[in-house]
Amino acid sequence: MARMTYADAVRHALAEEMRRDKRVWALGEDLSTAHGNSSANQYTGLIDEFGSKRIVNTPISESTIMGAAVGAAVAGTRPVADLRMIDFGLCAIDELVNQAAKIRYMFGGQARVPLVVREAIGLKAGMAAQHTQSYEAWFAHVPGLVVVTPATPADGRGLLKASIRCDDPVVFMEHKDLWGLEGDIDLDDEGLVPIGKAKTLRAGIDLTIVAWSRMTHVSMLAADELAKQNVSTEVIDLRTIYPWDQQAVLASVEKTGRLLVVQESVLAGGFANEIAAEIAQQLHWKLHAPVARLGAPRIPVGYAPALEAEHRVEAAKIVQEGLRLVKASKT
Amino acid sequence: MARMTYADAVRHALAEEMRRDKRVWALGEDLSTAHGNSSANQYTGLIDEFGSKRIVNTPISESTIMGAAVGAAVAGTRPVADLRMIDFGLCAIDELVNQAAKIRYMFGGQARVPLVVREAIGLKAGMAAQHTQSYEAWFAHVPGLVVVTPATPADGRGLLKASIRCDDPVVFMEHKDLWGLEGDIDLDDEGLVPIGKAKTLRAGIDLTIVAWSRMTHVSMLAADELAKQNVSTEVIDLRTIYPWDQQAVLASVEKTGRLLVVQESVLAGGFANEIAAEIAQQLHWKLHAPVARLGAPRIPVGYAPALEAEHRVEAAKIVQEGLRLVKASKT
Amino acid sequence: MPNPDTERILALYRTMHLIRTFEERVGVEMQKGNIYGSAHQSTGQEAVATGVVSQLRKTDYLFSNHRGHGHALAKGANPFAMWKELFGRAGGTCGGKGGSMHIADFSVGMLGANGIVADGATMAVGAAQAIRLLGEDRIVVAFIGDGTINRGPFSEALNWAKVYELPVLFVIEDNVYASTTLTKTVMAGQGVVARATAFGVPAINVDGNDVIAVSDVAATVVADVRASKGPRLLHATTYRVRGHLALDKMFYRDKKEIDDFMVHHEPIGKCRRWLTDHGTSASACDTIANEISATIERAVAEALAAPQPDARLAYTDVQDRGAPVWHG
Amino acid sequence: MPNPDTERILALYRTMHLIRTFEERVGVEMQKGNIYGSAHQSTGQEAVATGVVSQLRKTDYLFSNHRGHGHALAKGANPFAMWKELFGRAGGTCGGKGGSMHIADFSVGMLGANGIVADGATMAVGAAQAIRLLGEDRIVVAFIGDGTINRGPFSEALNWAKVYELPVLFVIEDNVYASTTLTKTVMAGQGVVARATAFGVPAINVDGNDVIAVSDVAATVVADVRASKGPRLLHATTYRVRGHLALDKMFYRDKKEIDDFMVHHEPIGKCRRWLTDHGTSASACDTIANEISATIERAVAEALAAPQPDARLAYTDVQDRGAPVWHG
Ligand SMILES: Cc1ncc(C[n+]2csc(CCOP(=O)(O)OP(=O)(O)O)c2C)c(N)n1
Ligand SMILES: Cc1ncc(C[n+]2csc(CCOP(=O)(O)OP(=O)(O)O)c2C)c(N)n1
Ligand SMILES: [Mg+2]
Ligand SMILES: [Mg+2]
Repeated sequence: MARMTYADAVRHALAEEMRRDKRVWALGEDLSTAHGNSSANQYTGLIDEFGSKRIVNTPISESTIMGAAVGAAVAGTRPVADLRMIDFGLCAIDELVNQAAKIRYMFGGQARVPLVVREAIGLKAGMAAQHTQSYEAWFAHVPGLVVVTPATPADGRGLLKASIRCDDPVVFMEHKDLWGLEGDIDLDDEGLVPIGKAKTLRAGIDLTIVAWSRMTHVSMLAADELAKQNVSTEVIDLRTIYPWDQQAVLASVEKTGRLLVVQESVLAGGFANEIAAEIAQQLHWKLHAPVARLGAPRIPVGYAPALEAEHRVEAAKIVQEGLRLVKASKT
Repeated sequence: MARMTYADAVRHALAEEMRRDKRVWALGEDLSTAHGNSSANQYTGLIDEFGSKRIVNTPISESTIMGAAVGAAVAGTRPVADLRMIDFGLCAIDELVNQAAKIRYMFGGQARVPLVVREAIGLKAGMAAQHTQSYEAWFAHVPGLVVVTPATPADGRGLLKASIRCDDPVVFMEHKDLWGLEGDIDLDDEGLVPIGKAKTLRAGIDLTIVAWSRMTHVSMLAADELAKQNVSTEVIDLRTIYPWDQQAVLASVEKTGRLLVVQESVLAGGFANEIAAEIAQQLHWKLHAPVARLGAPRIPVGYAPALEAEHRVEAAKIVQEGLRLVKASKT
Repeated sequence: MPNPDTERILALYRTMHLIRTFEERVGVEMQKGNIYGSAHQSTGQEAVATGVVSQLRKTDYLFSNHRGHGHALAKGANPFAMWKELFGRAGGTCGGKGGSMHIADFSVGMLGANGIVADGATMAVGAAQAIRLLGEDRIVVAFIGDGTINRGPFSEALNWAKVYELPVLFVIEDNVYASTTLTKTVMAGQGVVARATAFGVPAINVDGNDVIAVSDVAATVVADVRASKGPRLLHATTYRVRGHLALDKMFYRDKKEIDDFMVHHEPIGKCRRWLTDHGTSASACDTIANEISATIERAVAEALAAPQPDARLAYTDVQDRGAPVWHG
Repeated sequence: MPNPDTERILALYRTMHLIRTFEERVGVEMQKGNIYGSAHQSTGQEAVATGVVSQLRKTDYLFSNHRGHGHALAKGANPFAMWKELFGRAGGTCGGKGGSMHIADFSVGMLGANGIVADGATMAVGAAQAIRLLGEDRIVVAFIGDGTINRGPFSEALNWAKVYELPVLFVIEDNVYASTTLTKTVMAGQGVVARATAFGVPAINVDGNDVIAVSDVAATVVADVRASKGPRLLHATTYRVRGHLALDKMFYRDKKEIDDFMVHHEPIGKCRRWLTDHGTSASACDTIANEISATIERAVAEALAAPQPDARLAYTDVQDRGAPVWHG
């Protein structure tokens, strides 16, 4: 067992896969100069082991980072394209959605696109409107894309490895504010985490909370508080946004009869709606309370702490909503 | 009353607004050469009246079409940027989402962005995977954007005029397969259609269908058929995706107790989920049946008719789902 | 005495004929309503695809654009399968999933027509990087339209290709128009050769209506690219005879322009004159034309008789993890 | 006898000092944890913003990038409001909504720092189109980093500016690095002047560490742009003394590089030498520096004492149609 940060764990995973498979390589801005406190910490030192042909420092050319990665995937390699944040990734949506996601299908299966696209999501203090966005919901809406949002160092490692081994394009969404999070990693174990499988972080009987990425940690805090108030909460980390683990959520809500979906991004148009709609439809007659969702208001992220705070879904709000659900129940 | 096609109606609306306000102008590829059967039919002849300074034919430069339109809006004009299809609009997501949607907010209200972005959506026979997408759900998820999806010539005209007069950016999503649709237009009337207001196309007491864009027409066909099978269906054309008219939908479902949301795009991650989740949450105890959604499967659009058909939500499927809802009810 | 080049030129002539016959038939089948979607013809531009691809190997990669039939045929794609694809039938190059705009034949290195202009350029540089990484002996060619060079990703790709000294050849197929717009009205500066040069990519102009010239110039630049001398760009000037789409009424240009091209510049006639001037008989040329007509005739008939793909195939060739589900 | 230019150069000197003092204080306040988010300093680059903006009018538009403090100060933004913005306080230039990366003061034509590189270029050409359409007498200037010129939208904007002959000046502020990457390692060709020229935009190099040179060259190109002669590009070479972000440890470069710059090229010392060589006393120069220090001192103190914006303001300045709703 090793103790390491999320950034270290995903760096470790990339190195493991690059050693295992010579066709794996990475490209993005500032990857080869990553050191210590640089913004590309997840790559620190990889240039030394793998050289500039496999850790490719690119021009500031998002369209081509993505487009080249797609072309390279079609041509038999397994690129990991790092767009650094989904905010910059918005400059390369066409190449991801019109090409990566469609090539296998529109060419009738003549080609595969084994591509990992890293586009970090999430709020980080003081980053304001253009560096804090989360668009995992968008990619759930795009046929052909797999979308993962690991919340812990071990899942970061295990899902990055699984993503690199996936023969279809995976949008791998780290959370900017989790890179510093520490966790235990069993380096003797391959540690693969299957795509599409949720993880129950805590068992409970009164209420199910479904969350992903940073919100799983906030939800766990909320569950602790709810326990003190006699609400037994099951917390599910979805881990993969698409294909999402309906079975796991259904099984839990069948048991608890109450579901709260918690997401960090703007609730309007968010993925919480899909989970809520699906479960409400399938389990309508078994619910003790209407399915509820929490997410950010439909406003950009402000810079000042007082403004930014309005965008955050804090544990207190989850607790309040959880209590409301339990009280609102007809039994 | 004049009889005109959707394409004619929106062209008429643009001309009306350009006459009314000298700050209104349009830019996009092939706008000035639009004639008869060209792909930019909604602009035919406007170059003759307004000249090349206000009907601006652009290079194939999607990022700059959008970016320039944002800059021009900030600088006091009211541009209508035509990206032709959302499929090409994917090449200009950054400028729309990171700039147009955020400028007013991130600069603390110092600027407004009165911009209309035309990005047609929808299936059209034989257009295959890269020319048939619908992403209205994406823009619902972006604070700062208004999203409209007019389904008829009159709404096309009235909502385009309202969009041009809106001081915030509006994504105006025509449907490629509706441009040829004919309808009545009262040219003596200003014909403005308010943003954010749904329209009840048909009253009913057993079932509410909410749809938008081309799906409203398909839903009306289904409602006819359902009537024959003794199901009285209320059909609501949402018209504006964001802000969507919750009041109208709530009022209808309070009455009918059953809701079916019908969208053309891929159901996963689609906007139908938001409507379903919200109504299921608010009216849970009043529903006679679980809220249901229909949309396309999560596959790209295939070219051959037999494949493309799998992507289409046809009236028969709506009828079948409507009947299922009525039968599934506990009463 | 027979010119030693005759065999080679005859082969070029044959390929151009194949493309022309295919493309003109596309217009006919479109009018008849047999082509389900839209299609872009390359009539008049045959010398560019033919001349460039004559210098490629089957293992080389080709990224095409929306006007891709000629590129595919030149690269060796099977016209029988192509017709099935255009008609949306089982047995099409993409199993009926792509149609004209996504015609592709990976078995001959034709990595796809594409509906989004300029994306072929960015994918091409990445494919070239893959070739390097895998240590393969191939090069990449991307065909790009004149209107497309104003898209930012194309400029990015030029810079990228030179930064990494990649084995890629950009071919600008300049047919004067971009949809209904005269490209020169929306393009500043001294042209694409000047732009490429500024990005450090050696570039050269060629008469794209002269298949021998294209083939000869391509021989040089392809050799350079193959010899790892870095990327190259070839700017071939030609003309789009048909509409942007097969059903375009072309109100935006004078028919005289087309007539002038057909009389003075059209590449097949020019090539035929070379052949007959150099000892090939007119009847030998006609034989080629007739053979090709017969082939296309058969291909069309066979394709029209082919069944639609099974509807269940709509759910294949998409994301492994998690089966797609039809809701409701 | 006093040089007739002395007044002008003194004003440039003062502006450079204002920027330097502001930026160096940013480093201090960042270390102290008073700046909530991140901030990019322009220490060492003062001559570019100062020289270019010295030729602009208040009514001219300026589009900045992520490294925007200097551009804002040169354009006349209020440093008191800027500090409040950096600290996220009420009364900030953007009411605390933007922070360093979105600093803006529309009242002086400073249309915003921006967190997405190159977007300023595309917005600038659009603003220039608006000026034309409205018949206004203004020009537009966009400040763009050396690393940013490899983004496609920048190339698109060059073409666009020339196609419509727009009144826009692109200023490339070349500080050698793009984040942690040496720009020349990812940039092909002969540089941005060659690129702009290929796109038909007349372009010129200038020593960006010499404020007098920048101001003089800017006078010419701004005059051309104002006289409707079309777009221009100015490439100013300078150096980034501080890290990419204020807390960057800069492992990727040798400290000697910085020392060398500070001794031989740093713009404020150079300007001061000109002034003292031309009759201005050292104490007159010091007085300016002292005045500015005092101003910044007061601005910082005042800003630190200011309250946070009211949380309810988070819901203002966003989309009229439909109030934003907090769900749950
Ligand atoms: C990114 C993008 N923008 C717009 C279009 C629509 N479109 C299809 S072809 C075309 C014109 C292309 O002109 P050119 O590059 O000269 O190629 P040609 O059609 O002449 O072969 C346009 C604008 C598109 N397919 N992709
Ligand atoms: C589209 C986009 N890609 C990446 C980034 C991240 N980023 C911020 S600044 C920067 C480097 C910019 O370098 P340069 O243009 O030279 O400006 P400088 O920082 O040197 O002033 C990068 C890559 C961004 N902000 N926007
Ligand atoms: Mg063309
Ligand atoms: Mg720089």
